[in-house]
Amino acid sequence: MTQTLLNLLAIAVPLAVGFASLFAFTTWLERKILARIQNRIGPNRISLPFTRFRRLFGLIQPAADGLKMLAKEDIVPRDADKLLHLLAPILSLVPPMMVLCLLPLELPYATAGMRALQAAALDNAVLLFFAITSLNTLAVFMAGWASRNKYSLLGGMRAVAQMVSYEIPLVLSAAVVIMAAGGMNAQAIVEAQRAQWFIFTPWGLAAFLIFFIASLAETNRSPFDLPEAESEIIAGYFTEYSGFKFALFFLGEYLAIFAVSGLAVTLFLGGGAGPWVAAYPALSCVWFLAKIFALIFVMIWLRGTLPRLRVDQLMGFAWKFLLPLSLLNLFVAAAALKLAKPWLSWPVGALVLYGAAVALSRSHRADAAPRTYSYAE
Amino acid sequence: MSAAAATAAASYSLVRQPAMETGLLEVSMGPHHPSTHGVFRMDVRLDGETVVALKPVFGYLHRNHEKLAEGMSYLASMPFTDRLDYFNSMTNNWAYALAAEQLLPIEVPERAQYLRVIMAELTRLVNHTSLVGFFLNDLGALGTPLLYAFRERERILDLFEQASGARMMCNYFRFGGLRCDVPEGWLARARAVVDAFPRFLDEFEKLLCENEIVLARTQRVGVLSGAQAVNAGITGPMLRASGVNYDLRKVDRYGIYERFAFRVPLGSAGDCYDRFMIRLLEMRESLKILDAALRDIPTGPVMGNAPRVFKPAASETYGRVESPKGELGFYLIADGTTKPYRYRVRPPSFINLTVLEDLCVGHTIADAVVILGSVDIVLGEVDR
Amino acid sequence: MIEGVAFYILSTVAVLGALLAVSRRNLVHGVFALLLFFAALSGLFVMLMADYVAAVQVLVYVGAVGILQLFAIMLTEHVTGDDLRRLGARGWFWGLMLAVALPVVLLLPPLLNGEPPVPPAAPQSTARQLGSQLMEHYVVPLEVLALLLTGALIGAVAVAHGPEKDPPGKDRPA
Amino acid sequence: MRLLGFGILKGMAVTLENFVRSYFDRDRRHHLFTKEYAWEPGAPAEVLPARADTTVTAHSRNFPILLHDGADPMGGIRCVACQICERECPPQCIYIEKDYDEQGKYIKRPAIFDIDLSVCMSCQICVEVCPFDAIVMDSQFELSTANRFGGLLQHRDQLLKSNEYYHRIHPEEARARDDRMAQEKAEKEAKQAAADAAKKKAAEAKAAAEIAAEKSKPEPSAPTAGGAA
Repeated sequence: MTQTLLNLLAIAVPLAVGFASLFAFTTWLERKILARIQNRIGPNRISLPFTRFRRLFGLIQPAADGLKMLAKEDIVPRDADKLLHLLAPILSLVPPMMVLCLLPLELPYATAGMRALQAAALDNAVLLFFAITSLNTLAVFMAGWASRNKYSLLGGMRAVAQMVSYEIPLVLSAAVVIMAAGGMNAQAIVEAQRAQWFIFTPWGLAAFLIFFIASLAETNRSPFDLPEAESEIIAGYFTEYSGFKFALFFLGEYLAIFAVSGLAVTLFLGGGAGPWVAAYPALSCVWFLAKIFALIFVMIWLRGTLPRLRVDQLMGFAWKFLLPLSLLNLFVAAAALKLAKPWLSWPVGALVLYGAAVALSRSHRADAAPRTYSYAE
Repeated sequence: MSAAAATAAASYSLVRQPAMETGLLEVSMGPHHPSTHGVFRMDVRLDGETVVALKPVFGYLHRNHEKLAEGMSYLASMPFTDRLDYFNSMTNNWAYALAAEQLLPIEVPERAQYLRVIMAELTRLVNHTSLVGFFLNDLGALGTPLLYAFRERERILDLFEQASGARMMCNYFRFGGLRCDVPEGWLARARAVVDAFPRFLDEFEKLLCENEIVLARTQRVGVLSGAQAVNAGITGPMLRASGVNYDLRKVDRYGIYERFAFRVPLGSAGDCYDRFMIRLLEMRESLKILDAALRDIPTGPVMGNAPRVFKPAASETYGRVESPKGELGFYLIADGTTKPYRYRVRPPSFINLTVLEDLCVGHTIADAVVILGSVDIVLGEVDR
Repeated sequence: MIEGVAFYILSTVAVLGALLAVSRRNLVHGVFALLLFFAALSGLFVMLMADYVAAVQVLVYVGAVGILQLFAIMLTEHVTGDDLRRLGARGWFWGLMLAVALPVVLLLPPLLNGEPPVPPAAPQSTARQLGSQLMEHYVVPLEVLALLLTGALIGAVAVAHGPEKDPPGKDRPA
Repeated sequence: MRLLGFGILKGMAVTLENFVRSYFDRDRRHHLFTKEYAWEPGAPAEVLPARADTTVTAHSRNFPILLHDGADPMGGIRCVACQICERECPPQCIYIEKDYDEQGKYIKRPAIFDIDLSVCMSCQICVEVCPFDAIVMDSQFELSTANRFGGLLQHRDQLLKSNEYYHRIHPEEARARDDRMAQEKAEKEAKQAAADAAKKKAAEAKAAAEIAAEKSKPEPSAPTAGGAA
């Protein structure tokens, strides 16, 4: 009994510590990349106290932010629901933490016995992944409700509606991969992609794009960051949070980003596969994290470029564009796998999907096009 | 706590109407709201997400500019015109100088006329880049367009600092010309900035004009018809976006604008997208004027033979200029002394603001913020 | 040994959740307690080696049904339970009696005649087996169920839509 | 009609270009034009030398200062306390009191010359209206003090700066101003000289006239004429 407990600890603790420190690194990465996109330099002032190091490129900035969050006063509104107000940030943190251990991340030192918790044992890892991430919606609602603030409740309801309506395209696009790999076991999916990553098949690419867009909405990132829309009245569900609870929400959001992009890597980008993995098996963990950070770079890049969608456009986009497209993708993938003749099914599949996407986007705002202007002398 | 308040707090519930009906939500987007371009408040009544009624409330930045001017000499209120629309101090100065020169005719030398046109068009570039940056910021593009716009604005503000000594509060125009000539090498630097500007405009148009999210968020939002605009006295890019061809540089031909070949872009739908695009296209026209002006600016004095003490005869006049926000006019009544009897400013952004409610009703609160951004108000000018 | 400890923990959490769900005056707290109960239930499913059902339990009950109930509470009025209206609990005595009698009647016979039922050793991957069963043996009930649910969905939308609201532009009584 | 996404992709290409160019664009003109560590004295070399330590240029104007020629501040002070700037100042932030010597005669110097920096809006009108070029604009802006009222009221001695200092901060403007003053002085002297010459000529003409008058009269005493001229 103690051996299994030790195994569990040997897996869980490094994951928790590793990804929490990666969270700190990602906040720095995000501020630096956003700065470079906007012709600035980003944080570069913090230096280690009592040392001569002056130019540390701001790497100590996350530690400084964390310290600041700890020092900030933790204000709880007078008639807030004390218990739920405390529970919400914790509940927003637990599911992503739990889900991280489902990812097929071969820790370099993990022996066969210790990999019980990795995806190998759980044969429906993907389903459990979606089940646990749906708890996030609860945490958002609890935060919105417990703050007893009209705006945070409306912001919370908006965020819940957004997460619920983007969960369906997320699951459907994952279903395509499950169908192709023949099982929900993350390890089996990675094995199935040994010959060819799923992203390189037309229906795989479409599923990846839908999955990526839906995961953006699921974690309230870039074009879908409605809750923190400071330009509107509703300042989002974590208005009444300050101090370390606020930092917990951010930790939860970033871990959710790691989890969702980790799943995207497993489903579409061949998990830990990469060059020289055969020679050094420990390298697969590095490749896995590298791919996750590639996806995170794209997320930050989107955040630096795109304006925000309005609520009704956001919902319309989910229900009228992503959902039908992912359903169609399911059929196309089924047909392609059944026919199993790539030279025929690929071009046809690509054509059908592209045609459907154009038709759908044309049917909505056909007139939304850049205009030409007349001039008067 | 009075009993009424206790029961009210006790039976506090969000939803006042029975069952599915949600009550009207009174929201005041307060004076220090992040997206209201300064101290400006909108009392909005919401039915769910859509705006039912909207009452703009301003006056937080009222500094009694016009009454002050009655107690000071004509020249003394020139630095205060910088503070009207603090993005375009040069055009404010020019409007006041133009009005005063009609009171007491002073012949403005050629070089001063050219420099006035150059400064005015540079201010138009500054104003339109900042406006487009703020507009995109309201849409939610997290600072990137704004920082690109401010990168260009910095270059022009450096030019203003070298010419007049201050970046924003230039106080550079005088009755009959300019306070001092531009330092040598300034025209070359101005030429460099003007040549580099189209690169920025192309980058901006590539970044935003075909962006589907921008199209979806701004097209058919806050539509203002031409007749409605003329009725409300709207002037400037907002009026031209609704398709009405009215540009003071072409109508009044003040200064030496008739020597420059430039065109006036006109919108068709009069919605937020048109207002956004008109300003981008106007910047390209201003670049044409700047090219021509910088090419054939003569040498010579910059100050006409202004009298030692500016004491116009008893008369009244109204001088106006096409400022980046619209028709900025100064109505002066002189009573023969050195102080104006009456000093009135026609603020374009204040008058453009009057149609805000008609534009916003029926749209969602997120659109109301975008529409306010497209109207381009600066509170210094709205409140005076 | 670990299974025993886990079982007792999970069952106490489940019972506690259920009790809280019933007794809390604030309905939102009630719903969250119910969700706690569902989560504990899915833990029990995991112990029964039915991991697919456990995952579905979390996904369907905790994720969807819980959120649905919270939405419902948000849209109805005066149910946040803050005011002091309280249903008189008249029949609590008979309720208690029933609660005690039922387990006794159900559990007594097996306990008397021998060992407690041993959980069957479930086959390794339940998902594949369930999937094939659904698609081959139970395909007709599945389709009927699907139709029923869509019908219910469309009905709900029709009812909730209510009378065509007049355009928002017109001023409405506050 | 564009498929949903091409416009967005084009926009993302722009931001990617900015991101990449910020690392490789060495001329720092277009992309990464913010300077790193521009403030610390030991800033790295690639910070443009022209504005190494501060962002103030040779043209920026902040708060007025009084000028004095030569080394002794009170000796060479240009201000004669004519109070024109006190009258013309739009926000009325200058206060002047004339200086009198023991006998009560007004000597051309201000006893008190205060500028309230919290009121001054650096509009440079006082510099324009001053007939004696006694007041000019400084580009020093780090004048914050602890107490708001007394600290920001600058007295005459704090305001007095030497002409060399003026040449150092605003070389171009200082040179132009000195040339103009020198030219005016030259004109005044020329006018003065012309006036003297005219007076002298008038005196000679009068003297010549007297001589002529004596010649036309009978010649009672011819030898005295030479001595009088």
